[in-house]
Amino acid sequence: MGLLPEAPDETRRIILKSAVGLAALGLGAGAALTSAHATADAKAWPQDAFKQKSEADALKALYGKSAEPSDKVNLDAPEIAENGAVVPIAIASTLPNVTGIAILVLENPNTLAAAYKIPEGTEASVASRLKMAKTSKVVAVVESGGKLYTATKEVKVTVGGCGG
Amino acid sequence: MASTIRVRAIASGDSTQVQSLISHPMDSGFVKDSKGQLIPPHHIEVVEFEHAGKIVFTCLWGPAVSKDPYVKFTFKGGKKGDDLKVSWVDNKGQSDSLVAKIQ
Amino acid sequence: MRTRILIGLAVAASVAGFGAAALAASADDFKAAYEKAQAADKEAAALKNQWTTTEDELKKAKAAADAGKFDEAVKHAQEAEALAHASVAQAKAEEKLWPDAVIR
Amino acid sequence: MLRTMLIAVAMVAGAAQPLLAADTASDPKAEFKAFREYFTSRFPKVALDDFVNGPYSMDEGLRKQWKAIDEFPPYEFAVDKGKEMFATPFKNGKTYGDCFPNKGIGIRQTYPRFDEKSGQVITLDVALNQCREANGEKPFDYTKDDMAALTAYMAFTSRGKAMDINIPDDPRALAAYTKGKEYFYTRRGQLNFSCASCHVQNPGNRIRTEVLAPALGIMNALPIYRSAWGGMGTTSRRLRTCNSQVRGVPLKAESEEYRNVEYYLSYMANGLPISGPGARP
Repeated sequence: MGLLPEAPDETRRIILKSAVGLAALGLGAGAALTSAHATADAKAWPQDAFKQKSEADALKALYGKSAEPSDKVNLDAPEIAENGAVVPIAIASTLPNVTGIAILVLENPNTLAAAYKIPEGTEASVASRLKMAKTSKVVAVVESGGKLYTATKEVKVTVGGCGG
Repeated sequence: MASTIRVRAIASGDSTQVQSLISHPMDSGFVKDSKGQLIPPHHIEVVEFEHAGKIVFTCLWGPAVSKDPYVKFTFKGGKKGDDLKVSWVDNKGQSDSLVAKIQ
Repeated sequence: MRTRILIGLAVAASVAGFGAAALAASADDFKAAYEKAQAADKEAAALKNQWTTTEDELKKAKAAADAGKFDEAVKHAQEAEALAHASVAQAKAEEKLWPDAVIR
Repeated sequence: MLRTMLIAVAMVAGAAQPLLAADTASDPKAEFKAFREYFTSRFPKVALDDFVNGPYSMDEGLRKQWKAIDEFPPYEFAVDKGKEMFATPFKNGKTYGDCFPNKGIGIRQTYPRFDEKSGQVITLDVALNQCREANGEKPFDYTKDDMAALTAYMAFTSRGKAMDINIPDDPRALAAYTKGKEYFYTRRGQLNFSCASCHVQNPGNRIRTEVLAPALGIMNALPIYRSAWGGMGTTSRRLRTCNSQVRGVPLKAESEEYRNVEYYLSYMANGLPISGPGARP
């Protein structure tokens, strides 16, 4: 819309710049980290999978196999993200024996965003919030009965979420 | 110091819905600070939810998970008053844990 | 409305004009241009209407002068001055114009 | 009615044509009525109490994301921190609660108020720092962190309460209101925008990706967790960001201009519920 007919491109760039700057400053706030003993095991973290740049490589590193699309994977993601820093994404599936769910953002610097282990008795459903650097296809992956199934949706991002 | 973990676990019927929010910067490693220096990645790697001696949910998170991360899931079992233990560890080895009561 | 268009033209004209700055400027040329820009910016500050772009140009001018690039420094100082004058003109015009926008 | 509509049309076109001769005198009651009528007739589908939800009252897609985020909102940490601060005594044994009526609980809707002693508008943020200083503590930064946590908690305990701003019968109070109105409608910054350019003429429209909030009830949601900040911010932080977004140099937090514009906008929101702390893109 034509709020700024005089210099739209320049304006966008400048405002973007200032938004990124503020986000960067905001990071300094820091979280209150305690050193309380925890049982979460860092060794469980699949370092290699989180380094991959493509859907196929990430899935291979994480699960050792490739995936096929399925209409039994339900991916709920906004069409336009209100801010790339916080994009709510929910995944659910009616497939049987689900053991894992993963979320990939294909245009992010590293493709794999998050992976969840679903033990028996836990529903095949998860909601979380992700950062997206720019407009991208988001892929929901569900591991069911030893096979991988996906659903894909494009999410438009005009303010990138790399700022945090 | 206040816990970094907030949990809301509500039992309904034969299952329990869990929502959790953790205070953490989740620095991606791709952002520069005000002086133009890259802020090194600092993010939670693993979160575990434990009920009655059993891990009911595990999150494996990369730097693309939002600051102050949120997650919601549902597991079978759990009743009002049960303990639910949440623990996390990040890539710098910092960690926190909390035992919450299921409501 | 007409006043606003005039301000717009004034900015465009003055910004276009700085390209004609004399070549091979000296430290003194910079100092004079910078002081003029600062004076105009101070006037804008008194009206609580500084522009961030004016501040940016002042910084660029200072940085160029520090690096001994006086041609560039003078250019930036002149642009800062033009922007500061435009912000002063805007603030003065708005003192009369704002009531027109009030929801009644 | 016809006149309101004509004004609306003129504003949508982005050209604030002078329909009346310039008139700076203030009649808060009449202006309140016109302001409300402008928003309710321009957005007939938005429930009056929903305007306080800002961009989410304007856009269905955003509203859905907000609802998802609000299930466990990111400002919870700030509310908890503020609650803890409220419960922790100062070195002299007094607490924040001792500085306010009803121990500070459920009173956010009465701020800002005009202080007849100093002749100034006192916002909740200023009152909190005055409380600290009166008890021998250093004032907090006005833009985020501790101040945002305190105001988040105070807003949280006041949720749903109707904004209740009073302009006492004092020429200085009316002058503060008028100055706030002037600030709101004055164009500034290199982009030549006033607050009204965005929040009266273009609520619901997008400026780049952000959906603009309506001015009606815009103060009721503060402080906010703003995703673009990756954290909490106070009213001052929001106003400073607005200034830089139109390429104006921001004023000092809680400067007279900011306090006055908060006074004006809060008075315009009288009767609308407090919804803060809010979450915004």
